[in-house]
Amino acid sequence: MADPVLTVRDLHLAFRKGRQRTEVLHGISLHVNAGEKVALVGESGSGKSVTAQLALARLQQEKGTEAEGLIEVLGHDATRSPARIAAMRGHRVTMIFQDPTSALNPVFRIGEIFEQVLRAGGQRLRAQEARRRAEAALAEVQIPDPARALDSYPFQLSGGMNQRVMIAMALANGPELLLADEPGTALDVTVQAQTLRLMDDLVTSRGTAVLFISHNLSVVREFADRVYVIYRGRIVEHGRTEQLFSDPRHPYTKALLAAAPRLLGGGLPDLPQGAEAFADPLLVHDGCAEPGEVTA
Amino acid sequence: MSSKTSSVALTEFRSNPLSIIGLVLVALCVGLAVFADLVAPYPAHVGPIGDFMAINQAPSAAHWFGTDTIGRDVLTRILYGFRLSLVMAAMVLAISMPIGVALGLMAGYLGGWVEFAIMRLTDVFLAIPPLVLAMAIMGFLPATLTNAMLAVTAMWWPWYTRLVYNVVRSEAREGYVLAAEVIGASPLHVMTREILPNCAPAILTKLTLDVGFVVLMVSSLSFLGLGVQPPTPDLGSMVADGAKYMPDAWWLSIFPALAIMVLVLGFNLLGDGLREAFDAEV
Amino acid sequence: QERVLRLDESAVGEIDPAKGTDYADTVLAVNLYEPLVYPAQGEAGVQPWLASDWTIDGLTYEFTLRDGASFASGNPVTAGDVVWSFERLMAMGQGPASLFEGRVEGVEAVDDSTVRFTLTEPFAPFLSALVQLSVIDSTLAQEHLGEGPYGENGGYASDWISANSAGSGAYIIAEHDPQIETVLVPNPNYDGDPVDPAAPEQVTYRYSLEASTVRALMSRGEHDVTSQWLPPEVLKALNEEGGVHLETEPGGTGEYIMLNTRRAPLDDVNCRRALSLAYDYGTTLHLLTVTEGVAQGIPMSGPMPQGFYGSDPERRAPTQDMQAAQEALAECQYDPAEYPLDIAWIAEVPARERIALLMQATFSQLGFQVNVTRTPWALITQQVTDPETAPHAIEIAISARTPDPDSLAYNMFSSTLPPTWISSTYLADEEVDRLLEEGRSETDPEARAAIYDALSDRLRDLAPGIWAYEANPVYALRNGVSLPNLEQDDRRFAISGYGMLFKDAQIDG
Amino acid sequence: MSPILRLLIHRLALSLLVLAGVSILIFFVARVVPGDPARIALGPNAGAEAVEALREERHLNDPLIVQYGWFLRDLAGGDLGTSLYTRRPVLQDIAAYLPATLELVFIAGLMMVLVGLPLGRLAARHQRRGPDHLARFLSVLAVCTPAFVWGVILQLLLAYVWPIFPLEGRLSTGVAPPPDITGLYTVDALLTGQFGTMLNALYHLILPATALALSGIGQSARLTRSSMIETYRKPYIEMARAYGFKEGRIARRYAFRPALIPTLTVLGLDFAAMLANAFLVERVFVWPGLSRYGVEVILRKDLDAIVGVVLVIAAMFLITNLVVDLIVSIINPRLRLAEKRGK
Amino acid sequence: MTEGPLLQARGLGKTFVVGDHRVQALKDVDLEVASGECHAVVGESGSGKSTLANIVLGIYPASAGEMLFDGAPLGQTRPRAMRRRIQLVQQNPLSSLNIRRRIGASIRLPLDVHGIGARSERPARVEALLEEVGLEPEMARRTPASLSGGQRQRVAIARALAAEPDLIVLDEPTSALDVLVQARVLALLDRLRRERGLTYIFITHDLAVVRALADRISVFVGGEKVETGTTEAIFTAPQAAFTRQLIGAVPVASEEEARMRDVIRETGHTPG
Ligand SMILES: Nc1ncnc2c1ncn2[C@@H]1O[C@H](COP(=O)(O)OP(=O)(O)OP(=O)(O)O)[C@@H](O)[C@H]1O
Ligand SMILES: Nc1ncnc2c1ncn2[C@@H]1O[C@H](COP(=O)(O)OP(=O)(O)OP(=O)(O)O)[C@@H](O)[C@H]1O
Ligand SMILES: [Mg+2]
Ligand SMILES: [Mg+2]
Repeated sequence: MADPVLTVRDLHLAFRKGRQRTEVLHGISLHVNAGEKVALVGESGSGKSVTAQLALARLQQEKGTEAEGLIEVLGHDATRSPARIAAMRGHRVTMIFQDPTSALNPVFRIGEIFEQVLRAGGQRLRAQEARRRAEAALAEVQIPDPARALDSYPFQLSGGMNQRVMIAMALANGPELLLADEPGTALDVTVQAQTLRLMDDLVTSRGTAVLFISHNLSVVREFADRVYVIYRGRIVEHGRTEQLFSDPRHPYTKALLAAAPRLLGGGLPDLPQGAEAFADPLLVHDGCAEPGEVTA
Repeated sequence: MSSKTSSVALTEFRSNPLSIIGLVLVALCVGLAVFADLVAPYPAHVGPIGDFMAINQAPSAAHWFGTDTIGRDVLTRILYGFRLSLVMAAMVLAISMPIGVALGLMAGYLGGWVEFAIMRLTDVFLAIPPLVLAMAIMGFLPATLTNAMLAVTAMWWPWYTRLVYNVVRSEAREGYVLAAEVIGASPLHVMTREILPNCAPAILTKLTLDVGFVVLMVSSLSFLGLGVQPPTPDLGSMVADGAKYMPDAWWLSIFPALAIMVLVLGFNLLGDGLREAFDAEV
Repeated sequence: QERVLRLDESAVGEIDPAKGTDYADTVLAVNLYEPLVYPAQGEAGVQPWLASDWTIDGLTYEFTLRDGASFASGNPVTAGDVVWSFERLMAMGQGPASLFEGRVEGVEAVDDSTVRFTLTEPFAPFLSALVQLSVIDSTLAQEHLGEGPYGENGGYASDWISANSAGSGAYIIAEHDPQIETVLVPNPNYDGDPVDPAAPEQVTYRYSLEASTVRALMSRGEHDVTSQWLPPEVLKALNEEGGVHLETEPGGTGEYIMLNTRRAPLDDVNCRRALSLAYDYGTTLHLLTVTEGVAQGIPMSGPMPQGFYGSDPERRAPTQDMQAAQEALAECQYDPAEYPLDIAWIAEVPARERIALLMQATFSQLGFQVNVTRTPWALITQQVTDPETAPHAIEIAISARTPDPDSLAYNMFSSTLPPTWISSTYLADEEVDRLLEEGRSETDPEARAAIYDALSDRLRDLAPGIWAYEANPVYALRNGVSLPNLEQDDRRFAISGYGMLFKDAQIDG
Repeated sequence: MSPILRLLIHRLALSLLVLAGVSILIFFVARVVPGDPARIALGPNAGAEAVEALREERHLNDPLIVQYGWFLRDLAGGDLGTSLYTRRPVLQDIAAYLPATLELVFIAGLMMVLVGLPLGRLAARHQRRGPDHLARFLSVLAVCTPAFVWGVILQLLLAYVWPIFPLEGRLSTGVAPPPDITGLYTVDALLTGQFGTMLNALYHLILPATALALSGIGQSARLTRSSMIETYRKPYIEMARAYGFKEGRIARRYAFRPALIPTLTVLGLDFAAMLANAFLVERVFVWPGLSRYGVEVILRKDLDAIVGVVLVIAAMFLITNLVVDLIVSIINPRLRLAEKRGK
Repeated sequence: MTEGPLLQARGLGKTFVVGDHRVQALKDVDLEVASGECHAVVGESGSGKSTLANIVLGIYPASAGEMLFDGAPLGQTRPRAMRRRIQLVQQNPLSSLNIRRRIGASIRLPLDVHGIGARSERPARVEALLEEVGLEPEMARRTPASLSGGQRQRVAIARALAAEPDLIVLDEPTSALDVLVQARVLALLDRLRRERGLTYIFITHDLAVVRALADRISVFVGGEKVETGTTEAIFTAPQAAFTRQLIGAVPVASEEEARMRDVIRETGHTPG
């Protein structure tokens, strides 16, 4: 088995505001191996985004956050040496956002933003060279006229185009780990489907590891190798994608699958039953142990 | 849109030390103004009657802030000055705010020629710096307290119109306005019951900030000799009149100037705190 | 290094002598222009100036111009210039024109150096009034007539003379901005009264400086002569700091509290008397005191300032007497509680605020409710034209404009003149009117003195005003600068402004 | 037509409309209020005929609407009338006094931008920490103190107690003004190579400009701060951080530029406020600018001059806003490129 | 109610003028919505779905065409009684409720505006409505901020019901919600329609949702209606290429479904 590029072990996170303390992660563990595509699925507010932010060492230094447990990114501890992680952002670890258009600064041209991205981590690069690489990267995500796209402002491109630009930026520096937080949920279904497939092709061909965050199980089915289901700050089920979809075991996972409307008809989706059972302990499918743990 | 609810805003407000300082200063000034009669050492010195044998005396135990050019206690006059400033600000805002808000609501919500007429009129008023407009008006009217207030009021409403207009324009796109319209609620209901409450934080914040700015404006008018008449204890005219005796009788204008600063500072910090807490655009 | 004299004045300067009225205008006029006669020094009357000599024959006054007199332009001063200047003054109808209004039948140039005025009736103050007739270089002015309502004279060079000088005075205009400052430099063609060898080579007359600015400039040595309007405390502070000396310029200016005799309750003489008796003369002078022995005011015993007919040096100045005031008020038909008094004070003169507040304090002891309003001068001149809207009381300084009591008393108290700030008591009293007319037409000095004494008594009875004090302008001069006309008693002029002849100033280096 | 040009033309047209409104407003306010300007102009000794003649000459006896007609006709010919007070064409007066005010306001405006924006940026970057509290307190203090108080305090401390700066005026005595090209002494001196004069003029500008600028500095710092904080919450800042952009670069460029858009718009208004505050500061520093003239003509009910001064100030305000609009539309590509939108 | 369609639109068009651009948001659209049916309107973003909804609701006028409601012409200006009969549920449950008013006040608004029920019994009605959408009556006193997305959407539904409408326009009512919550809200909508005999115009871009709920479907592309038919017909034999593309993009949870979906996308027919 390849080395994990991201290891999270028994991670707790709480936010403190005044005297009030809210714990949002209650000890989650997960890992992503090099070149592996892993999905983290759960309902809104279950703690998906904060996990990604912790992995990028973006939350640790903020006032009122209390994180405990291990987060290791490419061999560095994100809790103890956040600066190390910060230095890797943009080239060894990158991220794709939910709404590509609002994630691109509206008053800068795509080219200017791209140049910055290429210089992430203090890489020296001449403007011409940056431009050439940016064009190549855009061509790879099938943007018809890369030169023109670079001279455009984000609002001049469609959401789908911006999403491709985001993907190109994320992959431009050959990262080892990509965090995709509900990529393209803000877009049209058709566009979202197209860009997801594009991203899938690219990361697969480069062997980039991906942590894919979504609230919709169906979306990740075609994409992920393994799936973690998170419910209210706890991982409730973990397994390889085919295992999970063919044999969901945890009541919450079952409910999620049942609640999705079916394309083939059959009336309204089933209403989730027995919500108390959602708090059942973690179910791990065969061969899906966390590194250093024994498979259940 | 101010998306924060009151309780969140309150927590936010409490956690900001500057806001608390502002609140304390405002409470202090208002308290002194209300209880001036009890606190002031020489209540008789509010009017024209001073001690002509004790003029221009430097600060001492008897007169903490010194005496003025006709022997009145400067501290006493500052305390009553607070009262006057606050009363004036309250009156000016009590008249100009509702007018401005009503016009802003109509312009923002009704649109069309109503919007055009109101907003162009507002532009006209906004194109003349308030002080200049107030001065121009004061130049034509006899300089009395009432006229000074009228002049300031006449140029103050457009700021509310514009503020409310902008808020309404963004609020009017919100779903809840659409919902009320679809239900069939009257424009009056939509404006006053649906949109107005959502402008409230912005208006409240601006009101708080404006107390300070009205005080500044009136003092500036007084400084130019266009404002409040003696012997009314007005902070601005005290600064202006005292400036003639600088630097020898420095207490004549420095203390009233500090008083203005404290008063305006208090309201500004408070207003800033509210703005941050409510996330209101002002 | 140039000898520069830097002064300031609170008002703004008008350099057209046919328009100017106030102190600053007078100072500019006497330095830029010359009248036929000039007030005498150290005594009453007039002295030769542009006219070297004159004869009076009944209604005819004939003046001979000084030999070789010439304007700054080099043009000689001729009788034609005098005629033109007089006609211009009367046509424009502003400034000093009222002094001559209806009095002069005709003026003609007998020859180049002789000019003859013919009066309509006997008018004793005529000669004195001529100190206000500045003679303008008509040859030069006619090149700049401009457009206007004066027929062939167009605009009478009104615009041009408001921006340029065309006189024969010791100085000429180098720069003039009515808002900011006027810069004067010596007139190279000046041939009049001798110029002091230490006289300034440049005079900067600045307008509307703040008191604190003047005070700071003085103590930094960047200013030479303060205006007379500084508050006493500021003068005192300057004096204590050293480096300056204080000089005074008494001369024909009364500080009157004008009482509006047309508005209730002051249309009742008893109410006016009550106010006169209640007025706090002592505190007024106390407030005006700069240092031991120097005050901005001196006691005034009646309507006429010292040195003028009708003033009585023996008489004691009035003092506050509340008892008598209450008694007078009891005689008054009005109940003070029902008649609030409006008192205005001139915004431009901060020191007057204290006097106004002092009145407010004292009159309210009589039971009046007193409102005090700070009013800009421009607005006051407006308000006083209508007795109905004019305030009940304003403190106004009135200066004799010529060295003759008539210029003061007639303008103030004659009921024949339209209401202006000078006549803002609106007194209409037959006896007063009769005495005023007699005083004008009587030419015998003794008889005139008696007439003005009677007038003073009558006015004291009627109390149309409170004779608060006589102005005694105090100037702070930088050490090293001296204005002998203010410093030596035998060089003083009877009326104010005329002593500010810059040619007589002395500046050491 | 380029969108910017179109925007400018649109704004210009609106500005002219507003200016027309201003002229009506001020014209009628000036005339409706009681008081006879002719009487005031001619002084107390003038005869009734002289006053009447002047009233007639100035059309003061005509109905208001007719008077406004006269006013418009003159305005069309570039004539703002004649001041009753200085007896010069109002335009000439304004041309004489405006440059001094402009110079003061420009320098103050420069200070406002050069000090206020970085201060606000600093505060935003350290939100709710030491530098932020300090910067906020200072800027609130600056805003809360009337310009005339700053003037008096600065003058007292830096020109009197420690005589570092000149007390008043535009140039030291003995320094000749530079040839009149723009009327701005610093610029004219620079253009003609008189560096000594330029430094002297700058030296005189420092105190009054600071007094004038302080509240603007505070205001712009506050605005920048809140706008930056708003921007910091935007997803694209999140993105910049996730991509390892340097924090300093984000503050100076990436967050600053978008934050500038709302800030600048409001700063245009603040600049206008400076024009008004100049009325106060000029008085303290004996600055020979438009404001003194303004106060004087207002006190004297010098109708034409009042209308002229207010119109010029309103015009300057509108021009400022036009310039701000232009800058904003350069920064904000959405405005500039609006045409190509919605592909 | 008369026989025939409840809502009938002919040649509906809408052009927006933005600056000097003209945006054709709706082009020559015919639409018939039968009484009691759930008519789905699907299409990509910007295809004019909301524009159609807004015209039906009378928020702005159509630039072309005409509408009949219950046999009577329906323009933009309409009497209050007519407004009552057509109600709206919006996509974003947070912004559709006024955060400064209590839930109860929001639901009560239609009762007050249309004078439904006596004044005194309105609070009881509000409680009944809350219960009907599955919320605790005590929620009337809470503010929207303290509610979850699903709960807010229920409140919005209750408010629409309060007006006792015939037709409810649902503009993407569940796309902001989680799958589980969405399932609950869909069930609620379905139950209400049956119980109250309501007619729905259901706007969405999620075809899977449509399949579960709708009787008939109209597909919009670029402001034009490209296809209309019963749900069954659209899913088994979609005519327009775009409809197929839309079906092909739906994420599915099982192998079997995926296979079916891909076949539809390629051939336009349901296999078997
Ligand atoms: N900075 C913060 N301060 C306080 N609470 C926070 C903060 N960020 C997140 N939370 C809380 O932590 C919990 C998890 O948030 P998170 O954003 O990770 O959810 P999510 O799973 O990404 O949901 P969604 O699908 O809506 O994006 C939520 O309850 C949220 O309110
Ligand atoms: N008020 C308006 N002014 C100008 N253009 C508008 C307006 N409303 C909608 N449009 C335009 O009309 C077209 C159709 O918009 P509409 O909102 O109906 O689309 P939609 O199908 O509801 O899309 P979505 O799925 O994103 O909600 C779009 O191009 C939009 O930009
Ligand atoms: Mg999230
Ligand atoms: Mg829509």
